Amino acid sequence: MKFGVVIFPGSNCDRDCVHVAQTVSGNKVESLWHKETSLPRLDCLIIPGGFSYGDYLRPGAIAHFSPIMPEVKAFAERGGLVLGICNGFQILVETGLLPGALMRNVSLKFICDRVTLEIENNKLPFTCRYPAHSLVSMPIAHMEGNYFADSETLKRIEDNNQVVFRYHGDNPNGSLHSIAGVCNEKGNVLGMMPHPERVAETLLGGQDGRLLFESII
Amino acid sequence: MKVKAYITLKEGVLDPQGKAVEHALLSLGFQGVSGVRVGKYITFDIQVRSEAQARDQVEKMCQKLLANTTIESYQFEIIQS
Amino acid sequence: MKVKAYITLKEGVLDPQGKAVEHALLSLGFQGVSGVRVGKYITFDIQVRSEAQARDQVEKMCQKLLANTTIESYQFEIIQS
Amino acid sequence: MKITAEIVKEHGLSPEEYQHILKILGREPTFVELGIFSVMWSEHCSYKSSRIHLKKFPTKGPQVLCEPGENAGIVDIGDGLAIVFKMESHNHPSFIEPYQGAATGVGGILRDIFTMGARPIALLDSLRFGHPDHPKTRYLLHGVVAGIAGYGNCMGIPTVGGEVYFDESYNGNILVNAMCVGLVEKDKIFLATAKGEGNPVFYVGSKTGRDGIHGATMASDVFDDSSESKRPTVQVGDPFTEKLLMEACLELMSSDDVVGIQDMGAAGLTCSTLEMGDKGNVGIDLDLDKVPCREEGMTPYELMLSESQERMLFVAKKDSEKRIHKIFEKWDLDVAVVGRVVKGETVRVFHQGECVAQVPTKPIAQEAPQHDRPMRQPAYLKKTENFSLQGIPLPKSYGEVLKRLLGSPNLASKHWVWRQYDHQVGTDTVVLPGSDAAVMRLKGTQKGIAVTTDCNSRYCYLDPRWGGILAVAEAARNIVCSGGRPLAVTDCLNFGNPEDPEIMWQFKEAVEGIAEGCRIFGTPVVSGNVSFYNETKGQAIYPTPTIGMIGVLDDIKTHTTQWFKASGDIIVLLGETYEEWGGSEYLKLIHNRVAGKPPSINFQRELAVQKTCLQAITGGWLHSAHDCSEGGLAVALAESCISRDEGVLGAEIRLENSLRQDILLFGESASRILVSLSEKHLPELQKVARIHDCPFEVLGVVSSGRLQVNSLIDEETKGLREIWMTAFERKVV
Ligand SMILES: Nc1ncnc2c1ncn2[C@@H]1O[C@H](COP(=O)(O)OP(=O)(O)O)[C@@H](O)[C@H]1O
Ligand SMILES: [Mg+2]
Repeated sequence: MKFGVVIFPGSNCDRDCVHVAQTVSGNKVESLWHKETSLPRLDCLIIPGGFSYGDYLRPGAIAHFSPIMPEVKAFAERGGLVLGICNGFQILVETGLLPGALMRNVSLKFICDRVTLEIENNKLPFTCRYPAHSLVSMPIAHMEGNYFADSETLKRIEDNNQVVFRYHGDNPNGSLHSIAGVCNEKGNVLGMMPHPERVAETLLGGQDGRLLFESII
Repeated sequence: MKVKAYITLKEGVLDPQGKAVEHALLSLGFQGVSGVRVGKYITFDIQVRSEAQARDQVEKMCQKLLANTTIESYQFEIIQS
Repeated sequence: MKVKAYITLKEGVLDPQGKAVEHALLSLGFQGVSGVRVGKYITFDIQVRSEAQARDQVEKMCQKLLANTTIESYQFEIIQS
Repeated sequence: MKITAEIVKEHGLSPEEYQHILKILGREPTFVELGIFSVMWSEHCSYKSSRIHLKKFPTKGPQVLCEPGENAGIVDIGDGLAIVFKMESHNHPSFIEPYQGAATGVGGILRDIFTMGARPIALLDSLRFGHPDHPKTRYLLHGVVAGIAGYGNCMGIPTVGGEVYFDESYNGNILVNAMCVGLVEKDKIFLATAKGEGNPVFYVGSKTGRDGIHGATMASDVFDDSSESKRPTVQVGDPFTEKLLMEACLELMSSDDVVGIQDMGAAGLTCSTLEMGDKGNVGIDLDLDKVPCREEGMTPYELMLSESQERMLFVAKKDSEKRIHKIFEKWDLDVAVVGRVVKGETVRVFHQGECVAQVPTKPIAQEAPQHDRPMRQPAYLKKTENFSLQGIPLPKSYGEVLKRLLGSPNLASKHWVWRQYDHQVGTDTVVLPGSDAAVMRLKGTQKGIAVTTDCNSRYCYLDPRWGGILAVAEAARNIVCSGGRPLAVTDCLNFGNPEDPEIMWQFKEAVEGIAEGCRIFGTPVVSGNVSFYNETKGQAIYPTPTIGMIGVLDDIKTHTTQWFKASGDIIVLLGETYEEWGGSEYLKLIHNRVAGKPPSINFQRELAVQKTCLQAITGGWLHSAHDCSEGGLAVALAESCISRDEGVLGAEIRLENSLRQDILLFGESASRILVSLSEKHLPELQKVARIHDCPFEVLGVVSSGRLQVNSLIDEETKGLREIWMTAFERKVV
């Protein structure tokens, strides 16, 4: 299993993702600078968290136009696995690879905390190791995680099982239907606000995120 | 030419920031305030041959970058200088 | 009455956001763009007796809350509806 | 321009200082030169009032790789690794514009760390605001916390610890101290030294604007009503550019093209050029026409004094220009060769072909005025010391007092603050905010580090010398409670106007106290910062010498947290409670008195307590360890019951002690650590305590839902947690 991690100017969870993907897969992980215009052979691309382009204008808005993005889109169209975490999710939404938008948290504050998630769809390559509807605990850390989609889109993704994670109990940011993560129609592109890479070791408070990476391989 | 673009959340999209500002205004004692919405005001200069061309360019900028049309709408003005 | 307020960074104050947007527009191929500044566009309704009173109120709102006058300046319009 | 007495005064230079300038130059300075002297000799840059006292700090030790004098201090932690750390204040800018002031404070301290080649791994923030009900407090709190979050989060450096206190002495002058900790390979450390005749001097980062001109002198000014007019000096931070700058500089420093590197902080281009020249015993020719500018028509004076953020200066080897351009092009950063290293010890500044300044580096950097300012014991001390508890009634309900203490914004949980900070990015934070000290693992090793900031400024007000000692002791205890071995200290000394002899006395006493504490605990001071003139309209803040401390865990697995883990565990107090109540939160909150003497410390006992605790932790016997500080034993017990997020526990406690019961419960005797462990390890703990001659008392057992102390306190811990978790938001947000 070969992972690549895309680094935009302002990405800051890239090293964390590389660390986890490397530990779990046992293979060297490719770090891909956003100015690259071709991809090496890969099975899964991770778009990491952070503040690409400082989150200026809107999170993900400017990264959308980085030279590597057409390659990322082509990769996704070919069926390659794309995982966007936090800012990565925001970028995927801006590029249209995932439906909806991520707006400012209702509290208008950055929230760094731990949340409980319910696995809504465990049939995906990203979640197949989670028991159906299991509850897991993961950290979040974001200012814009408030998921929005118009009612039509919302209905479509709900009907189509594209809601992959939902906040269980407290909804930390005001997301519609407590949505914490969604995938595309084909199920090969996943975006999520919580950070699975931050709970992949017992020393850091759990293994709940490691399962996601283990599902992939 | 000078461009002024206004990016606002679409009607029907909740605006927590607007709500917070409204709340703050009311609690500061400014009565009779309602429907506060907070958007973006982007200004810049553009060097093009004609206003029509400017219009065309700015329209594209808004579509592509300045607004996220899933949630935002936009308007702009072009001022000859 | 309808109020439209425009909050902008004062001249000379660094606008990192404007800088990033300008850079993005240029690299998207929109040539001839310069001096991008990103500010806020705040709209709301206000119920007062006269335009003069509205003016007075909004001036105070800008001073007190809407603008951070340390680094921002503001302008506004009042539209009779 | 003719230099008049008026202009000299406006530059904050005294007539004597001006005479000294004339002597150094042998002529009248140009306007640019006057500006250069003015910022270099400002209190902020020259430490002119503090230097003779700072010499008293112990700064050496086998672990010290870099003492004060460089951008940050460096200590060796073995495995070829070193920790780089420093704390700095941004008090005045944060009072004027809380968001940007705090944000640029974080930006500045980050540059101090990565300029030495280290990757920042943690931030801490030590904050002081005015009374919760003061009209500006909320606004300032919101702005400062959001500013720190805005900058630190965007940079991807976790903010893992800090402090927040409220007291009316900060009504007109808040404190914003930020600390940064970085990690570097021992043999890859960079210094701010210019060397090698003909080597190019590079400028990299943001373009220069008219930001914060005279920021350094502002930090050395007392506030008055006209501070409003100083507002244009506020700088706006751009954490995105700083992130690029950091990555680019770290990439640059992994080559061997760099000779010396220095960030542009206070006094911008002036300070960085002069210091690098001074340290390398060389001169520098600077060409201002090459400096990337954001605004048009900037004068040489403005260019030299601008404090635009996110800029660095470095000297590189001669043939490296192409490679260097390539790196910064990758990161989309402005880079320009703005000068050359030359023979001699003179910095010459050129602008449009003209030499606008020509100044010798050594005398400016080293002959800055040094004052041995007059000192006098403050008059208020007579009053505060002559106070006895006699007239103070015992509380009717100890449970009520405990609840009020837990509900005071000073003692309540600060999660409202740290929830806004990304404290986990980097996947190294093992103990998150909310325990005594934060613990970071160091990937690729077995090791970890513990970090904390501490200062009880009420103690410092009542006795600055003991306040200083107590701050160091508390920091060390916090490190030990988390499983760390105290290693070294940085400080940020926040005081009022040094020209006031009473303030100067406070300063001297505090410095000597810290020096003594650091000697006792074997933690040399390796970096720090002095912030004077923290007062408004003659009203000085409490003396606040914040201590930042680093400790090492040889095995990260032995890290420990403050909360009880399992009912049935035995609760033990290491240390003893004495008849000490001076300066306590109890006295202030319940009886509205700031009086008495702060608790004393018997060094032998303090060391015994710390050694016993640490040995028990490394032995793997302890389930929790918590320092008793503000609010005393009762609050420490309550916190151990309620600070665990996974659900509260309780405790059944029997105290055998003949002290006044309010002192017994809420007195703040130092040198006490509350630990819990399973019964089977009790004999081992007892044995270690005996070896170290550490006072040891079994207080009771961990239970499930209630905190019961003798017949004095019997409260449901769920309710206590509710109060403690919500008080901050209820009272100050
Ligand atoms: N401004 C802050 N930023 C981050 N963490 C904070 C801040 N203020 C307090 N904390 C955290 O809250 C906990 C309690 O702080 P404090 O009351 O100062 O503890 P102690 O008395 O043990 O020194 C610590 O983990 C501390 O790091
Ligand atoms: Mg403390």
